[in-house]
Amino acid sequence: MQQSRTDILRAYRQMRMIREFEEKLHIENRSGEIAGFTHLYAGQEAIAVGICEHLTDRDYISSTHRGHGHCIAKGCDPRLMMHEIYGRADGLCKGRGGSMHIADIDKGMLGANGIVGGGPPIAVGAALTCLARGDGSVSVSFGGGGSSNQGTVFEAMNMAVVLKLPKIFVFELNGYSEHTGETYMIGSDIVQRTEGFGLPVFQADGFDYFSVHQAMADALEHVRAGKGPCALVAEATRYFGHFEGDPQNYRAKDEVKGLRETRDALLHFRARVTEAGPLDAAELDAIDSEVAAFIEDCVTSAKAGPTPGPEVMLADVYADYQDKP
Amino acid sequence: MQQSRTDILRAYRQMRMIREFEEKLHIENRSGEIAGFTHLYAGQEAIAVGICEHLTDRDYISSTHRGHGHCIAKGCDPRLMMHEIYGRADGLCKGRGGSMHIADIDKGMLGANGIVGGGPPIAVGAALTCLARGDGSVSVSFGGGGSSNQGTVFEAMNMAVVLKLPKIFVFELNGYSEHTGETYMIGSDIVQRTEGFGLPVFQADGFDYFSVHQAMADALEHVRAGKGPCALVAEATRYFGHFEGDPQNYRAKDEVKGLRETRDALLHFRARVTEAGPLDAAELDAIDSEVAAFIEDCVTSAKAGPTPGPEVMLADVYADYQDKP
Amino acid sequence: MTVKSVRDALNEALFQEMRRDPSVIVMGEDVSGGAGGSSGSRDAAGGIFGVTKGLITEFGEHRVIDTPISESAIIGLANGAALTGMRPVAELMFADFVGVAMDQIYNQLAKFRYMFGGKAKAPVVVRMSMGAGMNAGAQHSQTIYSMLSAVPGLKVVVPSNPADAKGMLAAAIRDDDPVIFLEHKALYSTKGEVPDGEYIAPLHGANLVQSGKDATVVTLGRMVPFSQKASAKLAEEGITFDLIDLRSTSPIDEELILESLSLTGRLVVVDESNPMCSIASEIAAIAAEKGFSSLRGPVIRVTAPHTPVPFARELERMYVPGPDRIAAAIRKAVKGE
Amino acid sequence: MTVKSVRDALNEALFQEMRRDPSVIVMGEDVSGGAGGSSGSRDAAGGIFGVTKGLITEFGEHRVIDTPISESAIIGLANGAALTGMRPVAELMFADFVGVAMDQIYNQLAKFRYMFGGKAKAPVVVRMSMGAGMNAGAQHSQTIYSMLSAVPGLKVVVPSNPADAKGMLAAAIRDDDPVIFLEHKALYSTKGEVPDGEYIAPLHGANLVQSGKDATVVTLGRMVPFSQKASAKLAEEGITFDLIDLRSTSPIDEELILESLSLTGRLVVVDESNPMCSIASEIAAIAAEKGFSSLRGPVIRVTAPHTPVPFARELERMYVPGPDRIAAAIRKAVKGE
Ligand SMILES: Cc1ncc(C[n+]2csc(CCOP(=O)(O)OP(=O)(O)O)c2C)c(N)n1
Ligand SMILES: Cc1ncc(C[n+]2csc(CCOP(=O)(O)OP(=O)(O)O)c2C)c(N)n1
Ligand SMILES: [Mg+2]
Ligand SMILES: [Mg+2]
Repeated sequence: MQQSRTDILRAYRQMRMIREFEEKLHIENRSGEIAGFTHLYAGQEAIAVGICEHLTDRDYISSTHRGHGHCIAKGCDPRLMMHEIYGRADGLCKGRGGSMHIADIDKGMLGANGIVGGGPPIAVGAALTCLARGDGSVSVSFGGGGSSNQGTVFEAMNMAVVLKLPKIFVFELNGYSEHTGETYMIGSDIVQRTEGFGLPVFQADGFDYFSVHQAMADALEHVRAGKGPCALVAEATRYFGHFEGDPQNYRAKDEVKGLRETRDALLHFRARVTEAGPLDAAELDAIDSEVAAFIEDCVTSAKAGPTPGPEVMLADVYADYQDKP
Repeated sequence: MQQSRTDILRAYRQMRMIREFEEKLHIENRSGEIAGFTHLYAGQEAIAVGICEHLTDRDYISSTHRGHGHCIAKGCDPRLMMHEIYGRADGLCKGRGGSMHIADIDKGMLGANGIVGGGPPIAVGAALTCLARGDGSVSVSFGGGGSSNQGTVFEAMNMAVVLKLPKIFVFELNGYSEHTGETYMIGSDIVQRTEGFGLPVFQADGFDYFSVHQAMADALEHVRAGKGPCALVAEATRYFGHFEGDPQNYRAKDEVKGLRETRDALLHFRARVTEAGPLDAAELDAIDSEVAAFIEDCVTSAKAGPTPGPEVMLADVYADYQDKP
Repeated sequence: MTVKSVRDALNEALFQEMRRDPSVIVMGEDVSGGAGGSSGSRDAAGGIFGVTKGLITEFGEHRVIDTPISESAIIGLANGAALTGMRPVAELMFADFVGVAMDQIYNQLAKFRYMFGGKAKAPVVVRMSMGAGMNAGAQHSQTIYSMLSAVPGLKVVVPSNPADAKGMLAAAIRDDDPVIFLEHKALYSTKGEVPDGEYIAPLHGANLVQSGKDATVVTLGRMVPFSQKASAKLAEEGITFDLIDLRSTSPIDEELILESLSLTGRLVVVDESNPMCSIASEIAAIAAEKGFSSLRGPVIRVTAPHTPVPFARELERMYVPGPDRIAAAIRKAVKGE
Repeated sequence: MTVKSVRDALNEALFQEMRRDPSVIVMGEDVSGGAGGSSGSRDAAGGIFGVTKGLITEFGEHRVIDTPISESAIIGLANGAALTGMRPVAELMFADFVGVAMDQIYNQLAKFRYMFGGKAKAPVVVRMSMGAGMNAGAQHSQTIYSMLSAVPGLKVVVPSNPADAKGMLAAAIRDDDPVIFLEHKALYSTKGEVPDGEYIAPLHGANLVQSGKDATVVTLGRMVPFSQKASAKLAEEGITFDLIDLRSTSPIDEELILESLSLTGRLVVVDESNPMCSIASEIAAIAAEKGFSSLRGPVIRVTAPHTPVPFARELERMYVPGPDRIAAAIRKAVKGE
């Protein structure tokens, strides 16, 4: 698929935004100021961005516990996300959600999810809305390799096939499910298993934005032709632990180091678009520094953000009434 | 697989027992004396018997809402079952279970189940015990085509593969899931979908005892060779409605009539063992009348059985204490 | 007003709301039925209890969606559709089946709005049949409302008569919050006057079914007619009571209960559920906490025992609180031991 | 006696029981960890909270079973193994995850013995971490015990200290009934004296932690240390109370509660759960029903609000009943408004 200069710059910027967001969180996390569980997406940027670059606010995605990348790629405001992760009253979810529950319905982002397998059934429901509208919009669920074994995910796949919904199931294989290898817990080949459900599977190299972007284009063509749902499977790695603080005893010491050198989605992108492509390194460097400054500023403003009070705790349980304090 | 005269006679007797049990229940049901939901198995006898003839009390099965056939085939006492269905204090479950919850742990029968998809995860657990014992015993779950779409069943299949358990998943395709065709709700081919999980699938003609018996022999060989779990898929039909009282609006008027004439597992068996085989019709006739008399007697004694009192209601919630009345 | 069964009243509400608002859709197992069957009829079931009968004929299979046996995906379907603008009415057939869909109900549906900062709304109605009375055994006879009323973010309603069945289902569909709509299976054929034409009954607020002087009896669902029977017996003995039909178990109409209690001084709660952490417990607790100064004697809870629902006719009859047990409890509350 | 953390006490109980009885097996996600990893270590996790650490090394992968993310199948695995002679200890990691395994817990495990005529036994222990305190948000911080205590057939226990953690886990494993074993995630590092060697603590029966004259305070889990803190404050004001650690929420030790109430006349229940249909409600109801004549004032429930568990530090701190709120409630109970 041909992409314009603007497209390419935007994609790079999005990937850099995610990387910077996560690297910064990793550092900030040590200060102890960030509460709760934080699962970082760094290393998998090409997948979220390669997919979401095809989508508009009319399309929907559901995400996972490792959701920052999907949120940013789908258009959530990184500043409001940062405020949310810092638990601020002006965060994207008023500080009630936190890292694992970031959502922005207006952007078609139906939520990160603390429950593995929670998202796909919801995204199938959103696909029903897309079908009813008939405007070519689609619904995409993101999930890891571990999540592919959850009963809710299997049900969602079959349901989407039966109802011929415009739904794309994305599986990001980053090698691990918490402390256990994904290959241990997927009893068969995930591609064949998914195909067995009647879902054509488009495969991509999860380190390569262009590969993912192309696979998503193919997936969209399939879905928009009214042929029903399909899946997209991409391998990748996560640069950090399962959660911030994970000692990663299951991982060989230099596993990530090697991958950072040889399989970095940003380096790969950069090489590709500068060597053969239309951009020069300076343009990308400019994006890098702009994004770095922006994220720095997000963290600064998040740290200074207002803390939520009891009125935030009690609001929005219901649309029409509120619990008594 | 070669079967002795005794084997064949016993298999026929078991099939006849199920058929007679169900036909009788169907008639008795009209009297209004039988409480609750009753789902009849008539038409599918060859499957339960073809499979369970291979099993002993050390092997386990889990069953479904349509469980009478599996129970009888696995060795539950039909008289105690009848008493249970009539809600008697001396029924197999003291009248607390009813048709949908018949179980007999001593016979390796881990329960009919009111929850579609409830049985397979349990049977996977029993397979863990079989593996630990290392005595070649196996665990079998029965389920309908409709049940194959339940998340718990998918999870159970993957779990059995991951843990390489001696577990056989049986799917009986009787065409319907309540009032809806099974083909409507299985989005793809059930055999391919099951194979996608890494389960070899043995197929059988569910109207033909010998076909099922052979497929189960193959399945057992696979499992006992330590190759992990597998599945057995058999097509059949149910002669009656989904439950007793079902008007069957989804079914063409003469659908069953035709099948009763051309695809009756008992007629087929009879023809095969008398025409080419070692038995003569009189022997089978004798079994038929003996079984008919026995079932008649079961109904008579069930009708006269003791009704359960409050002590039955309050017992056995816990092993070591009892609720206050 | 026309005399109708609960079943027909519910069906009428669905027709009413689906005609009015194209975003209302229905989904579940056999909500139409017949797909892939040999008779060719697509209205072969209309729901296992007939509540969705006829909908497919008028609204078609894009709005009346038959599903596989995949309850998590059924609720997921409703959840995702609701977040994106539809008003889905999902059917779970038997309330007992919440176990295979619980996460989508209690961790997803109930929490979207709160977790997502108040931006999202999820106007899902989850319809389920519940309760004992058909000898359907331990896995098809539970009440479930206590379990779900405990969950912040869900509204839970339990209509006890045809008028409420119609009016509350319509209100539930129009409500912007998730509503668990529980239909007592032993009441589907109960008849009563139902307002004709468009009719909405408020979701919140209990109903004072009858007034009396000696006690406050709080109850719901099938226990309402049973308590009315008890009332007939007790009237002969000169005992009368306020009979409150809760209608909604979340939120609970505390005001009405406490007001009545302040007049009668005696409280009996009648609940078909198992006793522990039940709605009966909750109401007794409300009385002990906020109505203590009104209480002139111990609160009495009339509930099922702490056992699964047994199958046999005699056992189920003992299990379910009946008019006699209810009358005895009220008598005891009023007259002491 | 040795001073140990709850985490280590639990770990010790598992070693103790697995050594003693070869039918005890452990299963769950990452109970060992490391399978398919690049480090080659099979004891890479030992449970997300470290409770099953080291088990794989001694007992091997046939008794310490790492599973896929398939909670229904995990509980099914335990259920089927238990029915056929094993004593499985299944781990659900976070109690909030019951939603994806609920049917196997409440319709299967809880009901086997009853439905199957009393022949079956299902000695499954389901271990789960629960509660707020780590800012883990709405789907990783719930308490769950009320929901499960409502289910006949389950025993539900909530140890509050290292000695009970060890003794009750061992007792739960030896018990022939299903036991839901809830570990408060904010207590894992709490230390206390733990008996050395084989140690069993009864599953049933509450514990009178301290005696006083002015009120009965019934509580459990993390609320026990919080109530102790409240006690220190109140002692300065001359207020003392009986502090009862429930230990088990099913069954509930009614006797101890009622006996204490008969002496103090005032009841405060402190429960980290949401208020509706909670253990707090249940105990208030028991008091209103069976302890009414002892009650000299309104029962007070101290609970979380009717909201999901919020994420932010400040919000979670407001959400969880803390020593100050507990002290205020006791003061109010004792001194009136
Ligand atoms: C229902 C449920 N089970 C278990 C967990 C705990 N958990 C959180 S993330 C995770 C691993 C997910 O692995 P994968 O799907 O591969 O995603 P990744 O973390 O690799 O992005 C697990 C087991 C959970 N949150 N929800
Ligand atoms: C979890 C759950 N969902 C739905 C039902 C209602 N139900 C009972 S049997 C059945 C159809 C099962 O179809 P199939 O698996 O093909 O078995 P068959 O009835 O044909 O033997 C349904 C939907 C149930 N009992 N449990
Ligand atoms: Mg992964
Ligand atoms: Mg079928």
